[in-house]
Amino acid sequence: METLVYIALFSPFVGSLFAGLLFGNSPRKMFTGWVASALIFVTFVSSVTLAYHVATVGAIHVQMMDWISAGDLSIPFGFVIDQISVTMMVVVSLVSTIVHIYATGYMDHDKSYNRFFAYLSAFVFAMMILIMSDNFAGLFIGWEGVGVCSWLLVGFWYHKADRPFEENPSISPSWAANEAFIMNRVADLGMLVGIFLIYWNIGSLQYDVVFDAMPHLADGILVSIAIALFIGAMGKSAQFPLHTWLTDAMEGPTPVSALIHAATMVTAGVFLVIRANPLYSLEAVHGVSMFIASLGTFVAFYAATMALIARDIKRIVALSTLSQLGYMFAAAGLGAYWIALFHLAAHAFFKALLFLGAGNVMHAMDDELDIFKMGGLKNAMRGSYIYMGIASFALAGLPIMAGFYSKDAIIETAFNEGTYIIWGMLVITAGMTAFYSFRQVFFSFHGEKRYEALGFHPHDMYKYVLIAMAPLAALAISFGWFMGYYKDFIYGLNETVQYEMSHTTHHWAWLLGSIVIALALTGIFLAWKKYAGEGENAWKRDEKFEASFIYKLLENQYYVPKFYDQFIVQPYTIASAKFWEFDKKTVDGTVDDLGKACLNIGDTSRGMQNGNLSSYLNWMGVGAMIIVIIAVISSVIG
Amino acid sequence: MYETIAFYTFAISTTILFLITVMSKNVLYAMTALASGMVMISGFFFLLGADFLGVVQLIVYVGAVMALYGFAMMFFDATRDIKEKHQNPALVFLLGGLMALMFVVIFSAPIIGDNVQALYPIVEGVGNAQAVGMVLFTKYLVPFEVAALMLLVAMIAGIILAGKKMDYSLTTSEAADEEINVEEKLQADIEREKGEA
Amino acid sequence: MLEPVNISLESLNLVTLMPMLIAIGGGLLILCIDLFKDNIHKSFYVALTVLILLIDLMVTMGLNFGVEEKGFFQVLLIDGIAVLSQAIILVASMLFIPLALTSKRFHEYSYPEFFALFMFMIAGFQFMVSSDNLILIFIGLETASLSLYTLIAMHNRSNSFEAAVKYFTMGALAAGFFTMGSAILYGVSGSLELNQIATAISDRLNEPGIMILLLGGAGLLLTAFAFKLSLFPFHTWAPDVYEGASAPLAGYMSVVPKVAAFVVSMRIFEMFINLQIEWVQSMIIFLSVITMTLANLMALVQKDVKRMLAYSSISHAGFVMVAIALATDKSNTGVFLYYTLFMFTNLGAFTMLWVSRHKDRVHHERFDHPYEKFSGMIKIMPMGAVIMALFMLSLAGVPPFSIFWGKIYLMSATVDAGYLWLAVVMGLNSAIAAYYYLKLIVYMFLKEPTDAVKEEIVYYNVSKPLMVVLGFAVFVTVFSIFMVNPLIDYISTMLQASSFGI
Amino acid sequence: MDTILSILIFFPAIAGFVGFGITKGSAKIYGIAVATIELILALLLWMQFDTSNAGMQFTEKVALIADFGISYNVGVDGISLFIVVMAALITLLGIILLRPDTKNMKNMIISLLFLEMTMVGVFLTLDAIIFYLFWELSLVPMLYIVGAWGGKDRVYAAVKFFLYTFAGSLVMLVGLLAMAYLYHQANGVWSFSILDWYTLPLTEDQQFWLFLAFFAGFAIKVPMFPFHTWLPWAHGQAPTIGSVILAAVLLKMGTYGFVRFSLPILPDASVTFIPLIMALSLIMVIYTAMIAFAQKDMKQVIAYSSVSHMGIIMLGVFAMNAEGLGGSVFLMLSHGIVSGALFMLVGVIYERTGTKLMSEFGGLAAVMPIYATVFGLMLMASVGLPLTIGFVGEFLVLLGFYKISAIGTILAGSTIIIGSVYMLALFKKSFFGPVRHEKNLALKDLDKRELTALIPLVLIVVWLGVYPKPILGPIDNSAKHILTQMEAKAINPATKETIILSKKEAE
Amino acid sequence: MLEIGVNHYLILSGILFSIGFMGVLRRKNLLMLFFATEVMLNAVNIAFAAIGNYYGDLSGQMFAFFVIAVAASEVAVGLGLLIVLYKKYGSLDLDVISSMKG
Repeated sequence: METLVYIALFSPFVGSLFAGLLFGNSPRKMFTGWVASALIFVTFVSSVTLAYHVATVGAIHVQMMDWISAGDLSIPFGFVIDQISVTMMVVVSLVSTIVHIYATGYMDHDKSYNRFFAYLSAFVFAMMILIMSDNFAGLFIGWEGVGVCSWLLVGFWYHKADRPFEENPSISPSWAANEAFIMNRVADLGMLVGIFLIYWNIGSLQYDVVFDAMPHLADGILVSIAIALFIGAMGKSAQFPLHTWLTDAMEGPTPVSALIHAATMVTAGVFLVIRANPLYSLEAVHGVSMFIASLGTFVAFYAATMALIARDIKRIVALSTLSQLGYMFAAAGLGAYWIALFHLAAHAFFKALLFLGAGNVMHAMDDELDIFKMGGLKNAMRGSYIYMGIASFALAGLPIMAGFYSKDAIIETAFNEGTYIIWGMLVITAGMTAFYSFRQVFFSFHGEKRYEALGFHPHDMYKYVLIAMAPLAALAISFGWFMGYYKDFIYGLNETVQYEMSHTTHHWAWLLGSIVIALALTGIFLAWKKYAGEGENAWKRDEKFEASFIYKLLENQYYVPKFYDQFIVQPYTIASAKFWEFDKKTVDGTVDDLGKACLNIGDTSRGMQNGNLSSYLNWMGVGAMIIVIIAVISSVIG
Repeated sequence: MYETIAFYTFAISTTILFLITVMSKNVLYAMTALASGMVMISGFFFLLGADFLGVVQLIVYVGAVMALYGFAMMFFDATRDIKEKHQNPALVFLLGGLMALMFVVIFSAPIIGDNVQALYPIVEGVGNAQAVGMVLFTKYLVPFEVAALMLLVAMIAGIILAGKKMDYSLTTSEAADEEINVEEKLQADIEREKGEA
Repeated sequence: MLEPVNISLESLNLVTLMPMLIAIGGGLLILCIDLFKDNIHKSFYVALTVLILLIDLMVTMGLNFGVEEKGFFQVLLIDGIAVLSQAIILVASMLFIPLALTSKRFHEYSYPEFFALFMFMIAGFQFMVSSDNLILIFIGLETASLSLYTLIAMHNRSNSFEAAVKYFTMGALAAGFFTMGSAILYGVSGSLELNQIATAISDRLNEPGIMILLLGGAGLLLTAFAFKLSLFPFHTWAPDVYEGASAPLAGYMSVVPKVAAFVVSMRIFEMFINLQIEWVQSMIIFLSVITMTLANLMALVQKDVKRMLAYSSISHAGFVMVAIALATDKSNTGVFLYYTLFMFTNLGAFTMLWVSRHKDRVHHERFDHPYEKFSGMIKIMPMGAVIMALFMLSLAGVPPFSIFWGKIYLMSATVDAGYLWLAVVMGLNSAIAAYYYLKLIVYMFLKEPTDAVKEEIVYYNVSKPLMVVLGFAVFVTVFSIFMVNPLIDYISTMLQASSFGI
Repeated sequence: MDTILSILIFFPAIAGFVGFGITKGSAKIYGIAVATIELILALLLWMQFDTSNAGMQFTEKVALIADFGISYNVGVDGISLFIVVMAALITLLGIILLRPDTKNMKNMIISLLFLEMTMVGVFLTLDAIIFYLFWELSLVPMLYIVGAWGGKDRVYAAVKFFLYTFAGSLVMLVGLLAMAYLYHQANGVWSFSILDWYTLPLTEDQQFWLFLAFFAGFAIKVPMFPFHTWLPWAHGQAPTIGSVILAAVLLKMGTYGFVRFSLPILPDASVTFIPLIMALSLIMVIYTAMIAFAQKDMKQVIAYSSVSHMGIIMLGVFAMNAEGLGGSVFLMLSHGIVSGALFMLVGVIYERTGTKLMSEFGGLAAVMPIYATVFGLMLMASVGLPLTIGFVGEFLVLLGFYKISAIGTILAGSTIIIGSVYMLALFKKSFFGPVRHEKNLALKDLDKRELTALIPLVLIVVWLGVYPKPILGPIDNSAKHILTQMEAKAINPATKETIILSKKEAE
Repeated sequence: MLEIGVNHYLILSGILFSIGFMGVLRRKNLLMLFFATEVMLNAVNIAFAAIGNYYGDLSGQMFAFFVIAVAASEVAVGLGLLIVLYKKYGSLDLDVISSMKG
């Protein structure tokens, strides 16, 4: 089994090296994509095998070699395959495989095709390290690794020029990439601090050691660790206020958005909280957990509001991702870790599907993103239409669909915990989710064929690509059915990951479910009403609404990016320039002034050397005089 | 009493004479005043029982040195009044005055120690010249010889510096590196002068 | 009647006079040879001088009996530092006199008297350092000085005359201060010999009103020696004299008269300091601090290398003067160590200037060695540039070149004496000084050559003997690290055999 | 091989001297040969090195000035070993990278070889005065390199560099002399041997002043705020090789000085001064990083980033635990490799275009993909990405310093944010976006010469990022050794408490 | 006041010395400046003679002799210098002879 672990871990790496080192600089070679995909598939197969092994035999813990050891610190390259990591592995490798295959089609015209696969596989490798690592430092490797890959991939089309913020809120791919990287680094600092705290209080970074020792630590330290780690999670999972990068990251190619910014990397934060469940379920950090839940709820709601009016097809999906991440955090914060993890997996499937579908639309529309310019695509792109529909149903949480089980469980959990405000917000958000996801579907696939006026000739994606997407669709529909099995599976991990609804909640479950479903259906209906009409009923822009404050607020993402620009980026830039000025003028200037002062004194005192013997004699006389006077005075005084 | 009168007479006259020396605009006056002042100083030496020193003062200073100055004065044609630009006369007087004040302060202190033994005592009944000679040719023989050396140096220096050979510089560019023979040139000069005469 | 004196010849200890006699005899010999034969080439005189000085040196070194020796009615005092400083003086003289052997002719070397006066000057310095009698010190000083004035003037340019006159006049004033100071000491002690003065003063130290005399006398003497050592504000002659004098003589002046003056200062001022008259110590420290600082600052703005070196020599003198104030064994050792090492570097630096001395002022209307003259030298004469740079680095106190060792030894002495702040001041001054030495390096290495910089102009004066001297200076400057230990050993042995031992 | 250290030190100098006789054309290949031999010697030393021994090895001692306690005394431990190896490596690669048409190539090679001697000498010597000797001497070739081959203001920059460092080190010299004096007071003999000084007990007051004196010398070299302003000048004007060696090796002399002198000799003062060091280092980290962001010139960005990183190293040195100290030594190496490589890279583009202004570039990633890749990798190493060399040290330093001050660590940790801000901004401006100038389209990617110089660095960056153990092990040993010495020597109980030998004991 | 002691002589010597000193500082003409130095040296001689007299010691007189000798030699050298200088500059005014400065 150990070999399998390494195979799972390193085959994406091999794929990356294959694509990058051998062909990184050469013209497009289709087979690089296929080789990379195949290698990811190997990972998937290994992951599934490992999952079976975990379910039947138990967790696996391997140590490859030492990494850093200094002082008392000893960090190995160690990997642990348990219920949590194996879930993630399966999800990640599955989505990755599909996205890889998808990308062979999607990217086939890009001249940096090979490079793309190098990055994409590297990302999977980093993600695998993140998931599989058995210590916080290893996690951090993956954490940063996915960050870099995200940077590379978001900025994949680096050659695009910057556009003004008003024209394009994400300015340019390279800008968005940098933003994502930097914002993540802010959070990483929090994570590092968490790691330091753990090390200095426990003396190890190994999960098992750390979690065993945690209950014996002082409350204050535990709270600090919990906060610090969560700050790390906030960045990667784009929680408020570190969320702006995620929507901007949509500048990257769509497969990237599907893989990284929907299914895998952004869930790393949730993964971290779940991984650290023994910590977050401690009584001492209850406050932090509640905060996590509240923040998650807030983000879920907050992102959903923005999605309501967004025009950019990828932004809508991204905002919905944000919103769903909020759900996951809400669950994790409330202690329902396995539900959060389950939703994570379900979300990965349907959101990847949604993104890939959106990618198909873009592909068809020559990278046009504005849904106002689409409409009535359903005939031209039937396959994508179906996939998008399935995914949206799943996202909206309609029965049978995966989203129904997982999301509903989260909402139920909120009710179960007695946090009714959270529950209420989540319910409302569920309604909004249904509305905006179907708004998007109807906008693009139903209604007037607005694209025709603009001269697009859409056609659907390659067949094989659509077929490759089928597993995702299947899982988007069916994944929820396995919730019971999954529960059994994950309950084998430990006590704290277990979560059961109380009897009362169970009793009310059908009612709660119906409320959510009702709201979702209302949302879908509203969307249908407004956007799906053709001819007479066709959607028209509502200028008045678009001029309203609410619309402006939402359109500008609550002015958060603007706030960052005005109050962080610009002051930073100005301060930097000022500091530079200060450095040159004052710090360096002082040194130069000292030098100049020396020269000036030299130049001035050179005046005594005027060449005239008479004044030399006078100087000598004055000197003698002074010496004698000092002599007389000091002898008189003392 | 006699000593007091003599002291003050000499003191006042030397002071005035030396003041003239340093203040006068006329070289001749200054030099005359200097010579007279030195004569007066020899008076102190006689007063202080240093007869031989007084004589030497008269001979060397008033005789030799002043003669030298006299020749120099003739060479420089300095009989006219000399104009000197004084940038800060006040400072000079201040310094001089302060210096004098300091010396007054310093020398008001009891300088003569009671316990100090004379190393080369003045023997009663021995003439000053004799005593001086005795010390000079025993204890101070070496300095005396060195003084002779110093005078030799001064002599050589005077001869070289005032010599005609200094008129032709091998150092500066005017005579650069042509292998000119200084002696020849000198000879030529002398002959030309003769011819002119 | 006086008793006739009976003096045994042995009690005169004639041998103590030998070194000076050799120098004087040498001078006279040269004068005599000149009388009999005209137009002997200068190389003959140079060789003769060097040989006589060599004998002199050997005799001097042989004088070391490990104890103080007095001769001629206690007028001559041959103790450790006398021998040591004579040795330095003689070695320096032997190193500097071959610089007369330039390929081009210069005025002063056409006089055999030049070499005679040079010998007399050395004799003067020798007398000055080997006596504790104020009269002999004074006479020796004047003999040497008068010769020196003449030697400077003999370079025969208007600048040289100006320099000589400036030096002379200020020297006369300083002589006045010296005599007045001696008079006061004589008044206080009734003696003119330093060891007896010291005894007398220590007897009278508690008398009321005596302090004013002591300090007044010390102040006047300090003025006189500050002039000789070119301490601020008595240094004003130095730059002009260095500029006016020929390079060998300027280099010579930066070492030999200073060593002599340091020895006498040591004898006089350390006497005061050892008598616990702290005023002298503070005054000297004060003078040395402003000297090194101001001289450094003024050197920064010089345009001429030789003038810059003049200021640098002033600054170095200020640096070493600290040692006199400290009056410890280590500091006294430091003085000699420093000057020995300084001698070789300065020999090299001034020789480089001398080698490049052109009769025409090609580069500047006033200066012979403006910085521009050296610009881009590395491109034209790499060897010359590297050599000059070595000397500059050594002067700046960059290890492992010679002066560094002197510098740390002196700074260490300062630290040992508890004057940490002073050591820091010394250090910072070295840093300031580095700027102007560096300036020359910058010109030589980092600038492009100007049109006027040509090999034949810069190597105008070069000749084999000069190159030998230069090579010697380079060798010592670079490998001084191996010389330092024997030097320290020798110097401290010598110091122990003098009034300052232990 | 007992004299291998002496060979290491003097071989380049002798070779440099012999180099005077080489013709101009063969100067470069001569330089490469000599530097290769030197590197092989250094590697040989590494192979012979006993990694289990934390103390000094291969020691040699010859009295030079016995009366004054100065001797030629060399030795190597885990801390100096790798810096020496790095110095040899960087010199070799720097010479390889030299353009064949560099003017006065021979002078350059000779200067570099002399510089190499001084660099190796500084790190290997165990005698304070000889240390000082090499320390000062290193300024001279550097002055020449910056001043003769540099940019427009090269002379100003070179002189500033020289004088600034020189001034500081003279104050340090006073400290060294005072130290020797105290040793003499206590033991009656003179000694400048550091190992002897380690055993000398000092009062807190003495330590305080000595620390300040040492600080003056080391802080300027590091360079610590506010003494850093020579560095942007020196880097900005220096030729590529000058910047590379300056950043990679010369700056390390300062931090090495702190490790070798200040810490073990003055443990109590070191602890006392932690707040000051921390304050200055934090200013260095944040303030200079912000200045780096404001730069327009690529090289200046990297120059200021060097200052910022040196701040992190300083924090590690004063972390008073093996994690921090070992980490900072490792960071010295990694910063040497990475900043060296970055300067080389900037040099590459400067050679091609004659400018270093970021505004002149843009879109280079498309034109020069290999170049961009290498640059990107070094950039990532510079911002401390895990699995690159840059992370290990930075992580350990921050980890170690956390014990001293949490707030300080968080502020210092902001380096991972603002470091990436300026680095990514640099990368975006020069490599991303459309190609701004037509002529840049014709730029050639890295050629063989440049690849030869850069690929070893790339490999090291990855190798040591993934498997730092071969280096970290000996460093850690020696770091612990130093801390043990400090703890033993400390007279103040508070100091002993601050120094953490092993966390298990501390608990 | 009336009884003449050594201090009287010394003070007189000091005052004369100061006069000479003032002359040295004041004079611009080199020849006259030399006169002033003579004054200074002479003033010191009085002090030596007086001290010697009061100690009954001959050393003071000795010093005075040598001072005279020195003064004489200085005159010789000084005048030699003045002559060459005068030949070059045609003047003995110090304000004229100041080509070296800075």
